[in-house]
Amino acid sequence: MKRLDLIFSERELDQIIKCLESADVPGYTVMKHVTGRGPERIVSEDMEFTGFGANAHVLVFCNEETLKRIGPKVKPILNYYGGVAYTSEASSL
Amino acid sequence: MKRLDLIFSERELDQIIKCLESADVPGYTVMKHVTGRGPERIVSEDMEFTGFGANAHVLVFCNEETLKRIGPKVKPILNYYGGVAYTSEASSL
Amino acid sequence: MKRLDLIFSERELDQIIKCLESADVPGYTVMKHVTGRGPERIVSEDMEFTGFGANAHVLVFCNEETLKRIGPKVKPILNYYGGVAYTSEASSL
Amino acid sequence: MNTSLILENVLSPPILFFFLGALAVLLKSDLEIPAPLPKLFSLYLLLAIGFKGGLELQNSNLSGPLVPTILAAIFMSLLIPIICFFILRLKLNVFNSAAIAAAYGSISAVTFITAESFLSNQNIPFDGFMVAALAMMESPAIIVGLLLVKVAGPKERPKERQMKWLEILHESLLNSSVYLLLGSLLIGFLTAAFNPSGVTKMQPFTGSLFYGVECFFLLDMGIVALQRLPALKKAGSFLIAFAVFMPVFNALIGIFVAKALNLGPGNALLFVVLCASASYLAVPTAMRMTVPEAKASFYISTTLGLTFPFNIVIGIPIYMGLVNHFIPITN
Amino acid sequence: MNTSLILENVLSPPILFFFLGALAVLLKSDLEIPAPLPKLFSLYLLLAIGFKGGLELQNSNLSGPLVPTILAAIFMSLLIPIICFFILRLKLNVFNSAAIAAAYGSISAVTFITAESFLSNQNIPFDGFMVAALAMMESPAIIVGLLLVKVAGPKERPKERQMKWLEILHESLLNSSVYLLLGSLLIGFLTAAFNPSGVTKMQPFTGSLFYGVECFFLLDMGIVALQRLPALKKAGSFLIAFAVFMPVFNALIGIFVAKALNLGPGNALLFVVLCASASYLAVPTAMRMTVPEAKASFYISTTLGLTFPFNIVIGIPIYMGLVNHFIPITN
Amino acid sequence: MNTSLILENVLSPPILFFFLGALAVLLKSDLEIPAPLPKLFSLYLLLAIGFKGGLELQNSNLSGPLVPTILAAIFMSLLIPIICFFILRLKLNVFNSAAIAAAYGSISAVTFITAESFLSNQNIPFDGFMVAALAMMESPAIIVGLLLVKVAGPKERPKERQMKWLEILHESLLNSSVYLLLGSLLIGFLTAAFNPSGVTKMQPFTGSLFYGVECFFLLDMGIVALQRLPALKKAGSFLIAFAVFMPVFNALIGIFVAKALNLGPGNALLFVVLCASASYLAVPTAMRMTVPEAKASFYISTTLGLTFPFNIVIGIPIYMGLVNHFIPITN
Ligand SMILES: Nc1ncnc2c1ncn2[C@@H]1O[C@H](COP(=O)(O)O)[C@@H](O)[C@H]1O
Ligand SMILES: Nc1ncnc2c1ncn2[C@@H]1O[C@H](COP(=O)(O)O)[C@@H](O)[C@H]1O
Ligand SMILES: Nc1ncnc2c1ncn2[C@@H]1O[C@H](COP(=O)(O)O)[C@@H](O)[C@H]1O
Ligand code: NA
Ligand code: NA
Ligand code: NA
Repeated sequence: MKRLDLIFSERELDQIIKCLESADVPGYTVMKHVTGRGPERIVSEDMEFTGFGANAHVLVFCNEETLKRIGPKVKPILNYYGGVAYTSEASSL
Repeated sequence: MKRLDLIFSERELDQIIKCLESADVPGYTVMKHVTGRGPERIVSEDMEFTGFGANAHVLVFCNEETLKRIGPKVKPILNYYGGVAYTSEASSL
Repeated sequence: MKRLDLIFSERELDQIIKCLESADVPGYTVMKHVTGRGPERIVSEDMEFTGFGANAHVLVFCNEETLKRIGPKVKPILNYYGGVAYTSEASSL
Repeated sequence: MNTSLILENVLSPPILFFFLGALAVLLKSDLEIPAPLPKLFSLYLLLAIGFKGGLELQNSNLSGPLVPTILAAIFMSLLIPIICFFILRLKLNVFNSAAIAAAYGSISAVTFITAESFLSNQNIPFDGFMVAALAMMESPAIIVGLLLVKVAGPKERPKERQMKWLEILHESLLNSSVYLLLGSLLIGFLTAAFNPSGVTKMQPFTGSLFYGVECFFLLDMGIVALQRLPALKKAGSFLIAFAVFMPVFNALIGIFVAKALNLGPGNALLFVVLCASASYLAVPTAMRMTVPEAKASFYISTTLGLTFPFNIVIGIPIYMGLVNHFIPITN
Repeated sequence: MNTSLILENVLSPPILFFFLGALAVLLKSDLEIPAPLPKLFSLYLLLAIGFKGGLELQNSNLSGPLVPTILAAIFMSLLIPIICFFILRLKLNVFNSAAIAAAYGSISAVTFITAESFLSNQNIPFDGFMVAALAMMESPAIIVGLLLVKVAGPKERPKERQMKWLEILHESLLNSSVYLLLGSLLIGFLTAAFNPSGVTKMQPFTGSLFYGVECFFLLDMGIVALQRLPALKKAGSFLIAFAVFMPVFNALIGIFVAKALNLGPGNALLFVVLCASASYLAVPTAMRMTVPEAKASFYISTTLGLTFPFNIVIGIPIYMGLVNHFIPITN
Repeated sequence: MNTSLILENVLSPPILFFFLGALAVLLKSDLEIPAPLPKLFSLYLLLAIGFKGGLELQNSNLSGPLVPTILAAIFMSLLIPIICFFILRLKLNVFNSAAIAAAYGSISAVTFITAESFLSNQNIPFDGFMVAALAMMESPAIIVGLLLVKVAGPKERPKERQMKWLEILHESLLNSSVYLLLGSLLIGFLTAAFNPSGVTKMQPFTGSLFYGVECFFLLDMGIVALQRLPALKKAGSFLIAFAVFMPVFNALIGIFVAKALNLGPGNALLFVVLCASASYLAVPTAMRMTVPEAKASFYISTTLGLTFPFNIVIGIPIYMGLVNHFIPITN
């Protein structure tokens, strides 16, 4: 089992979820109103009211094959708009 | 050291925390207002005002034995109401 | 690649981020309004309006060397005010 | 005549803001009212409805058609779920049928206040104590719904799902929206009785502000309702038909009861609207807890995605037309 | 007579909503006011209290008993923590004693506005400039608390915990609630002086709405206060007794100071309430930052779980009775 | 004379609260208005501005200088970005230049309402229909900005970044702030036309409350604006100069257009303020989506960190002085 953490601007949430759905994930979890800093930009809470300032953190638990389907779909979006994706090992309780 | 991620409806939060306490966890962290999709249901932010739409994400760092005590306690609740539980390896900084 | 999870009171957020910056992290993600329980204290949502009750969960993906620089910087703060820090393995998608 | 009533209703700010929200979803605008702001509005509305209802209850001296009306309201909230249940059983399993039935037996406070706004726009008088009827219709429907599961449900339900009476009462009387409404009603009543200056000081908050917050909340409801529509399509044409015809059917029963109660046209409309409306707050959360076997998307998409918009946009003026037709004004 | 005052106080909307919130916790209703809505109410209340206080300060021409009253208020916020500290040291360590002492030296703005509502219900006049006294009592208590730790605390405190003066002043003057209150006070003052039409335009927001928001906030405070009670039980009977008797004791000192200041009964009650109330906003957050050795559950459960409800429910009418008794109306 | 106008402007509650917020950041107070409360205020302000504008539009019978004024406003929102673009290209690349240019062609609703408050403080009449001009200036500027990228940008832009017309129109017309403003305008218009009692019932919400919410929001804007300043310093002195001089330059063009339109001094000031103000809501979010190559910190720190405070604090009174100078009162 794999764990995938995606962090990117809330504005791309719909697009990313479409990717996940098209990769047939068994499920996903979304945490909104997340802030942070990447190599270039600071995303801060105080700009959230403009529809500008918040990231979403999306968490997916899935098997290795699904993960392989997700990669090519979400990477272009993250490259275009910014955002990060990391995987780690996980197992069902 | 183990890391346990529990995701389920906020309505079951009290019950789950009781389980964790009875398994003597050293601590836990709760993130509310989380949304997502499981195999069956979509949990969406826009229904949150009805007391309906949000999940909680609970994070526990504990040792292997504690984890073994947690499993049998939370699994029935997750099976009854829905929700997922995944573990991974972790170590103290 | 390493994953670092820091959980501590929101009041120390600025301090911790300063530490992370001074350790030259490539980025970080902040989730506020998090609650939980540690060995001593319960941090509950209902006290949040007093500037009292919420934790922050900070997530950092970085390499091993950066992680080694972070440790000595954040540990004194966590020891003084409370809070936890756990690491796990991760890899870029 | 009904068309002119519908037009007048549609051209009022609350309904227009409802459309604005719905249109935002249709046109894929990124307009959203982030949590917990809708919760703020809904808490405010419940508090204000309750408080104002309590005042009027006090002012009415608990006399007149109050007691029979409330008894009839409770009766309707027991009867309607049973009728709904048998209709729904034609196509759905026990769990889904019971949960949806309970929702239609209960009420929607926002539909009720939209009807009140409609009446005051038409200069038709009504009694504030009707709020008491509203408050009394939430719990019985939940209880009937749970009883239906207990009676008609499979006997081999796993042990942890066997409901205890205490739990049922707890869910039906103490879930937050019923509790806040009843509590505010009591507070309004006590304040009017013992502290008239308190009433005056609350007025700018619970009174003057109400209409505007209602509009704001309906803007959100427009968004939320339209987002439920895809789930409704999945639920199939049986449920779609149910969500439109059942309210009208319940309204018709309501009209005859209102006539029997000798209610004036204003109170009659409110009574009818209570019968016709379906709960998307108290009942769904209670069902979610106690009957997790029922599909939440079924009872939410019907009540919120279709019955609610139907009622506030064309249901209310239609019911008004029916009331005018069946209840002569000499009443 | 006190019982009738208590009853009148209890039957006012703010107190009734407080009970409604507390009862929700007792009955395990799922009523909650999600974050950050309580923050919205508390920001609003501070802004409105400050603004209105500033207006009245301006209208009072800074004359009359204003200056001596403020000086006496500052004096009380220095004296009370010292008395409390010695009493608390009987059972608690330096850190906990200092933190709790600071909280009791400071004030609770919501207790204050409840007292104002009580007075206006009783038609007893009072001066708006008392808000200035309130604003002046927050910082000194924090400073005394930190000094007590510095003076009486262990000498071997780790280096990073040695407080710098600048930090102490920063925490005591610039923490958000003190800052917003003082800032709004100044803005109210300036507006009244230079821009009277601005005052009129603010009135619907800071004035008319106030009572309703107060009720809403007290609903939340009922929930929050009752949730603190279990921690209080753990804290033991010494602290429980302290949380009830200390306010009364402080009130008594306050009455004699008020008498000496020749305050009228309205202002006297407000002065006494300032002495009797304890902070659960500014002081706890300041203590959390600077004295993390102190148990937060101690100073929060006493101030919020017991002293606050005690004061708003029966304290205020009791103090009014005492004021009436000790300060002849000819004043 | 201008200094006295500046002083009068600075001593009004909205501007004072703006300073209070800015000072909180400077003094490192922990005052903050947590999300989504600023969103609540901004949704409310857009809804109320739109609704009131719609009423006045209806009352104006769509006659008088309305149509030419709106056409001129649209023209300005097409012209200004082009001028800005050429100036910005002196130092910045196409993407940054186009994004900043679009922001300055568009408007800031809060600057506009501050100007309205200023006028009503000075008892200078103005027409509510100016809100229609405001609403019409958001979209064109966005479209021009995107066209500039299309025309002047590198031809080898990756395929996925090639904008489609539909997307451009969608972003410019349906982003939430434009949508809510236009929608509320329409609702206000329809309500005034068909449902006058609805207008009265909305008044306590959209009217009386407005000034107070404006103050609350400006408190937050003070915090937010000052937090943008460090980014502005990084952006360099060219952009700093641009953020101060460009508004004045745009204001000057606006004055001559206003004069040509024969507007009275009130309407003229509002027209000028629309030209001088820059968008930090609709345009930045649209640019973020369609031109991610542009540095967000550039267009946000200039508009929000400098142009916005400049306009509301000293720009408006300066523009008023200029209007009084260039447009004789006999108009
Ligand atoms: N190394 C990192 N560790 C944790 N979060 C990160 C990291 N890099 C970026 N992020 C998150 O991803 C968001 C978008 O990143 P970017 O677009 O690359 O600036 C940031 O705002 C952070 O919240
Ligand atoms: N594979 C998954 N990965 C991440 N989160 C999941 C996954 N499956 C379910 N969830 C989360 O768990 C919640 C409850 O799941 P369920 O009750 O199984 O629908 C969902 O709403 C998601 O937030
Ligand atoms: N074992 C644990 N697992 C997950 N979160 C924890 C754990 N221990 C502490 N925390 C989090 O860290 C916060 C601060 O911990 P402490 O200061 O040690 O009480 C708590 O409020 C929890 O949110
Ligand atoms: Na019904
Ligand atoms: Na005190
Ligand atoms: Na402009």
